[in-house]
Amino acid sequence: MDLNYSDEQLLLKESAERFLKDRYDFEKRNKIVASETGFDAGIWSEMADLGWLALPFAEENGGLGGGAVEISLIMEAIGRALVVEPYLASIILAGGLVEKLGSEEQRAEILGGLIAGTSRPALAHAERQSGFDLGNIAATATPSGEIYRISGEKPLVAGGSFADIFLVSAKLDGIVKLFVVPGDAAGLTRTEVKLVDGSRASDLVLDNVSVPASALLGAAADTLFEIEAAHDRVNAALASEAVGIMDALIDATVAYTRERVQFGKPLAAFQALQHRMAEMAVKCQEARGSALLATLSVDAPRPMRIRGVSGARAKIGKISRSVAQEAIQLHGAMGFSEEMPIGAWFRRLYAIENTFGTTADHLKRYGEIIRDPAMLSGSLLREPV
Amino acid sequence: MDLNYSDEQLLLKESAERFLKDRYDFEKRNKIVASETGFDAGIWSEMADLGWLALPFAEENGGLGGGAVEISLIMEAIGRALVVEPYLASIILAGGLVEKLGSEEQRAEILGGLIAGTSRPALAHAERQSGFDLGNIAATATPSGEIYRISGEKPLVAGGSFADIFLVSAKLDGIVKLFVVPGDAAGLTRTEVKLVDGSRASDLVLDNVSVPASALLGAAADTLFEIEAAHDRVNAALASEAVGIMDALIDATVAYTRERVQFGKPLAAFQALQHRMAEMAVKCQEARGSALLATLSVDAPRPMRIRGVSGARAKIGKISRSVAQEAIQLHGAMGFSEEMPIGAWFRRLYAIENTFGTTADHLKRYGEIIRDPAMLSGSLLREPV
Amino acid sequence: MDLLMTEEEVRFRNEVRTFLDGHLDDDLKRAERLNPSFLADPAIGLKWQAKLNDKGWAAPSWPKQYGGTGWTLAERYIFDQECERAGEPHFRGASIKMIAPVIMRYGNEAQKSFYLSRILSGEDLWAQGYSEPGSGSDLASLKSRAVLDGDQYIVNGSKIWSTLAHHATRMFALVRTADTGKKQEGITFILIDLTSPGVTIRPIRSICGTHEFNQVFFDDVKVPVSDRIGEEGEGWDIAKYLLEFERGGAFAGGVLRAMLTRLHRLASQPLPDGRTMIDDPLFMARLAEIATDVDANDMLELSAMSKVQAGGNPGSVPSSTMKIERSRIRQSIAELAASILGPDALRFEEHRPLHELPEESDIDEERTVASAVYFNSRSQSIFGGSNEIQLEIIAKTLLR
Amino acid sequence: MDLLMTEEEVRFRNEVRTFLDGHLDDDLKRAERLNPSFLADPAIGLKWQAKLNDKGWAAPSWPKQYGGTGWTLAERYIFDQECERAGEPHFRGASIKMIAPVIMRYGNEAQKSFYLSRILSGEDLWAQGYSEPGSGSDLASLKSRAVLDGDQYIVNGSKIWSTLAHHATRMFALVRTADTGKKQEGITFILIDLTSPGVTIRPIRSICGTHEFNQVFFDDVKVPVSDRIGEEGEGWDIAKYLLEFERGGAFAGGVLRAMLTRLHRLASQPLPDGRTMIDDPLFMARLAEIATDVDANDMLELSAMSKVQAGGNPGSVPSSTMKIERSRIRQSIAELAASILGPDALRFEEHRPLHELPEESDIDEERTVASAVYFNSRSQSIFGGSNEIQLEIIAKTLLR
Repeated sequence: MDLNYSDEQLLLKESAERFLKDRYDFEKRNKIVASETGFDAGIWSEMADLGWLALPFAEENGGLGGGAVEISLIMEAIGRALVVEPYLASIILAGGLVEKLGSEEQRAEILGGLIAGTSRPALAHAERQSGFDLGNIAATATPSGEIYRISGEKPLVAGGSFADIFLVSAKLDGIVKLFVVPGDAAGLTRTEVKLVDGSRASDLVLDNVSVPASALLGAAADTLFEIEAAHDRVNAALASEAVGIMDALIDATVAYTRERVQFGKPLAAFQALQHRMAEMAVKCQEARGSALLATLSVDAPRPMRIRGVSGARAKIGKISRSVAQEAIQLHGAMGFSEEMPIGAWFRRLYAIENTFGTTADHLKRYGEIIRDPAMLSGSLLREPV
Repeated sequence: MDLNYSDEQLLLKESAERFLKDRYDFEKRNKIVASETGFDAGIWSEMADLGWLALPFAEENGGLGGGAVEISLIMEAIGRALVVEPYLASIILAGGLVEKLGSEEQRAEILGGLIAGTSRPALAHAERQSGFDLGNIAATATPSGEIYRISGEKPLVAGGSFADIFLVSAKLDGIVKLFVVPGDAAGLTRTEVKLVDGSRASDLVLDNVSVPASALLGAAADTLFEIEAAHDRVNAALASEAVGIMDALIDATVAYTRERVQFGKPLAAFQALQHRMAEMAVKCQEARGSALLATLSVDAPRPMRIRGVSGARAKIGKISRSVAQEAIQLHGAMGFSEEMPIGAWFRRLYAIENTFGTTADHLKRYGEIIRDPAMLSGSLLREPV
Repeated sequence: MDLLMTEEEVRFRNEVRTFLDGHLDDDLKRAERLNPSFLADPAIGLKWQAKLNDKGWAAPSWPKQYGGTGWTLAERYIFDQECERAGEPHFRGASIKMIAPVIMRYGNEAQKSFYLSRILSGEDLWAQGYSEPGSGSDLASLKSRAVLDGDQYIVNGSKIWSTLAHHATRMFALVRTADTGKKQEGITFILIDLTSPGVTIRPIRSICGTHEFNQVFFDDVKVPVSDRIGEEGEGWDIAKYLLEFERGGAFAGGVLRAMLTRLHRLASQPLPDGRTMIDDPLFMARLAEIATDVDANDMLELSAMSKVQAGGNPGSVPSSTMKIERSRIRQSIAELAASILGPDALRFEEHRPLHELPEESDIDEERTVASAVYFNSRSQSIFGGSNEIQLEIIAKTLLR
Repeated sequence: MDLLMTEEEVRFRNEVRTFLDGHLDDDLKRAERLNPSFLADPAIGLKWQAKLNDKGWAAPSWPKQYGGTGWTLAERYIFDQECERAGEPHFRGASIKMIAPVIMRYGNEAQKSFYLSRILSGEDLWAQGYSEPGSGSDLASLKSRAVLDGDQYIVNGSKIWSTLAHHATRMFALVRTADTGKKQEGITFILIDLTSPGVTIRPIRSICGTHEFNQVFFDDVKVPVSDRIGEEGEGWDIAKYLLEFERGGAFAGGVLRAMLTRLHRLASQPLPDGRTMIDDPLFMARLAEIATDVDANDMLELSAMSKVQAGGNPGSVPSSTMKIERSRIRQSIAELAASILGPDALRFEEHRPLHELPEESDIDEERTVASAVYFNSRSQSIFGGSNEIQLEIIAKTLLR
């Protein structure tokens, strides 16, 4: 058991923070959000140069072999800087699935472009009726000769409006499978959706889209299981992103209350406000603990993975909301205006609470796991494998 | 609509508070709790002399015709003084049922002694399995000739250990009925139970207890409906008792923090503690509003009665707990010792939360009522009848 | 002591209902449902105010002599409840509820006869000019300055968070006319024509996506002395009168119950995944808790009203309690509503006003506006005397 | 970075489990289940300590040279987790965790060799002598006085909230030996034999019905100078060392998880009315929330441990966060458990210690003690540095 970051990890953390501080300040970020595409190609290729896009992938796939901890450090920095580019959707989610399920050719082709920054795949899985039941999809794939015909609707595809390739899930003989579908495939309609956090997604409709047999990803694999595991990696990353935002919120609040003078002294000199900021700090500490457990659980056996990941999403959803609300309150009217990043952090946390499972969904999922007394009473320390 | 107390009501309030302040201070109360009987006959007869025991009953029954508002004022004072004598159990609950259901003879006999202070009836209704379902009782009454034979178990009978008469509910041909059973009836065993709030109750076992036909209370009436209505009167009274306790808690906390000096100034001079006391005061105000709604709802049609009464028990249960916890916290170690009344108020509020329906039970009951949008959206103002 | 209406009050309530059924048209109701902010879009608000004015009901709280209704408190309460129940656009703001009572109490005859009727007719829409970039809770530290020059003041400085200033014709403002003595003593209350040269307005977008607030700059703006309310240095007393008025006076029970009822309707519809929230015990428990909060607040409002009717005053602890609790209840309802959107919470419609968008079903429109309503609700505990200020007031009373 | 035990640690854990299976008898476990207070009844506690001492495990945190285990932090963590899992009586208190580290750090050889072994053997049971009626959070304002008279101090004054002082043989106390300079500078740390003439002890019953605390009076009590720890005036530094030690040092994750597991078992049994709470969505949601709190606290403990193992220190914000959160989690678990008793919550057994009562079923005994455990839990946020003091520490760090 060791929970200290390695020197390499601390270096990565520092460089990630510095890069975004220098190249992605709030003003720049707002320009990107307001732009035509809602995406900055320059930043994306700089991320490629920094190796962020290669980070989680194995060396044999051209990656850097980074683990969940390295990802968590990037995500904290992304949270603080409110990055709208699809690191989570394309690298962690879609890229991760390709690495798990793809054939050697598929990995080489898709991950190659992804790591180079020239291609951005997106997963199109959940549907309107799915709720939190990942198996509940209606899209179908019908084999006809050498091709598959895919039909279905995939709303709110994360990273969809920046994607050139979609990994579309559909039922093949009643079994969930993934298919690689080019963004410009005939019969594929993509509608851009502006999101509450300033980023963009797509509503996809597939009407008899034909793809070659080679488009099937991981023919033999338990695709649904891998999709769930990928969602858990995403949720661990979201937990770390939220922690980054919470730290940014308390930093901003401390700074503002020190500088804002009312009744002849800085707000930070009022004990009632001091204690409320201290309570915010308590929540930030706890959130950090939860997120770290999620991070260190993504490769654990499924029940432990769920305990770590859904536990973090449930707890952080609740306490990050209250930290954001307090940050607004302690900023007073300024916190209610779009001129400070407070509201943008608040809205991103709100989006996190409602994506890849809501806070309530994750609490329920966690609750089902700890109904087993062995899980509830078990130590977090694990035996070596 | 008028929510101002009348001069008579203000007089009653003041005299009730003064009487208990003079004759029932914390030391005196602890003596009574520690005494053999856990009951002070002197205080009870003084209550009779003050007319408290006659207050809620109609003049034709020898009462003073007081209403729910007058009762609420007495209960607030009783809450503050932590009175352990069975005003609620004998006067409001049992006495109220006798007045509603009793024949002229029964009213004259039972209420006569009750008002004179010579008799203290107690209701023995709920059973172990009843939970919050008042209809779920197993005790039975079997007619045989001129008498009924009653058998059943009635745990935690409020006021039971001070009672000379029990109103025992039992099923007669499957219908819930009430029977007047003398405390010394053959086949009746009474075991005293010491309660968490310092008062006493009884576990009753009835084994073929015979009572005459004349013991049946309200042969023709819908007894279960009247028992529910009586419980709602009790719960409205409990809401007011809790309000009296909450006021006492904040008064004590303000007084203590003003006098307790740490770091060179009174605790009350620390802004963080000032705001927490202000939050306590906010809760006391709200509780007062809820309790008043309960008080003014006891005679309303059943759904409105439930909205008022169970809504108050649910809300006051929750906020009175937090006020009591804050009072202990702001008293520090002193609040954790039995030497101050803080802990006794805390424990009485805890008892209130678990008697005549728990806080959770009442929230559920209230929730079922407001599922009807008409109830949820309806104004609290009522049309004249 | 009772909660019963008189026969007259019942008749009055029915009259109000009949009027609302007949005059509060669906387009107005829809615009209000789709409005995430304090006040309605002025186009909508003024349209509704005109209908009310035709009936003589535009200013429920005004005495008859000024064109008001002369209603009793109870009638005003019932009117408010019925209007909220029916879903009227909220537009009784700074004009009717703030500057008007000030003019009635402190204005001279000329000011009364000129300004009050223009408010009712909608010719004038007023903005508030209190807060400044450096003066929020600490209002008395304000720095905007008015210097007397013959029969006019020359005003320089800036006011912020002025609601709807970009639609308003006039602003009432607190300005500094002296630096001697206590800072409260140098403050004067003046009326500024926002069309005057030297006035510039900068929009401030709120985190709910609406442009409702503004910063207003004054650069040598001329204000005739005749547009001063009361005497020089009397501004602080006037402001205190107004803050009290703003705090204790208004009813919120009606709007809270209306929001709760809308949430109930929203939760009664099946979600895309087939669940119906009203059958979810956790949701129902939370809804019930909030409903008990609304009941309690109603009782506090009615108690305060009874005290005032009996010639007393509600007291600072109940008044501040209501201000705090109303904000929290409103925030809880909005938060609970937003929490049941699921993934659709991510979709955010930026167009304002929302009612200009093509019609959807009631429920879809509730879902469209729910996030913005939640974001907007966070301001409830900040504006009009923050909850921290209310806690200070309560603590001072407790420890007095 | 990982959560994996080493092979050695797994072996160690299994050894601990085997020992506990073999030596932690049912009567001890039952006594602990029925104990609502901090520390076990001394009869039980000393019995268990003796068994541990035979194995050499009585003082997990002591170095080997003093008869401790010399374990690594990780081993101590695992030992604590296993002991809590098995339900050991809590008895490592003021003797082993407070005075011992002080003597090791500040005591002279004579003091070390005399006192430490008597702690392990149970000959001595120590009480803490810090707080006074007038000095709680503001410890430095203490007034108990020690006046040097030849080779002994004459002590007068009073200490309060001394846990188990009525069973203890000795007390370590902070006393005032000088009034010059800062008030912290006049404080000295001494060891008082509680059998000395002039010592009287007044019991204080807690709101949970237990006599655990005491007020101790000193009337010309003689204390040999040889029982002074460190120099005169060094008392404050020693106390600070100890408070830090008390704050950051101990693990609470084990006991919190054990309480949660007991609550899970209690909630899995049908209630008299037939319901089973674990099937109640509201109960389950609350249990799950608390469980996520326990997980987070475990991670904070493990992170702090990692920092210390790497030669760093946990830092004041994480330490104070853990102190606050542990108290709140413990209170939530106890409150949730008490909330499912229903009407039986009214029944209150006053006899102490409860384990002297005739045996009932596990579940009935859980129900018997649950209210008292809830009442007792309220003290978690008061003693050992109140949550308000922790918030002050955090705020100071934030604003540094």
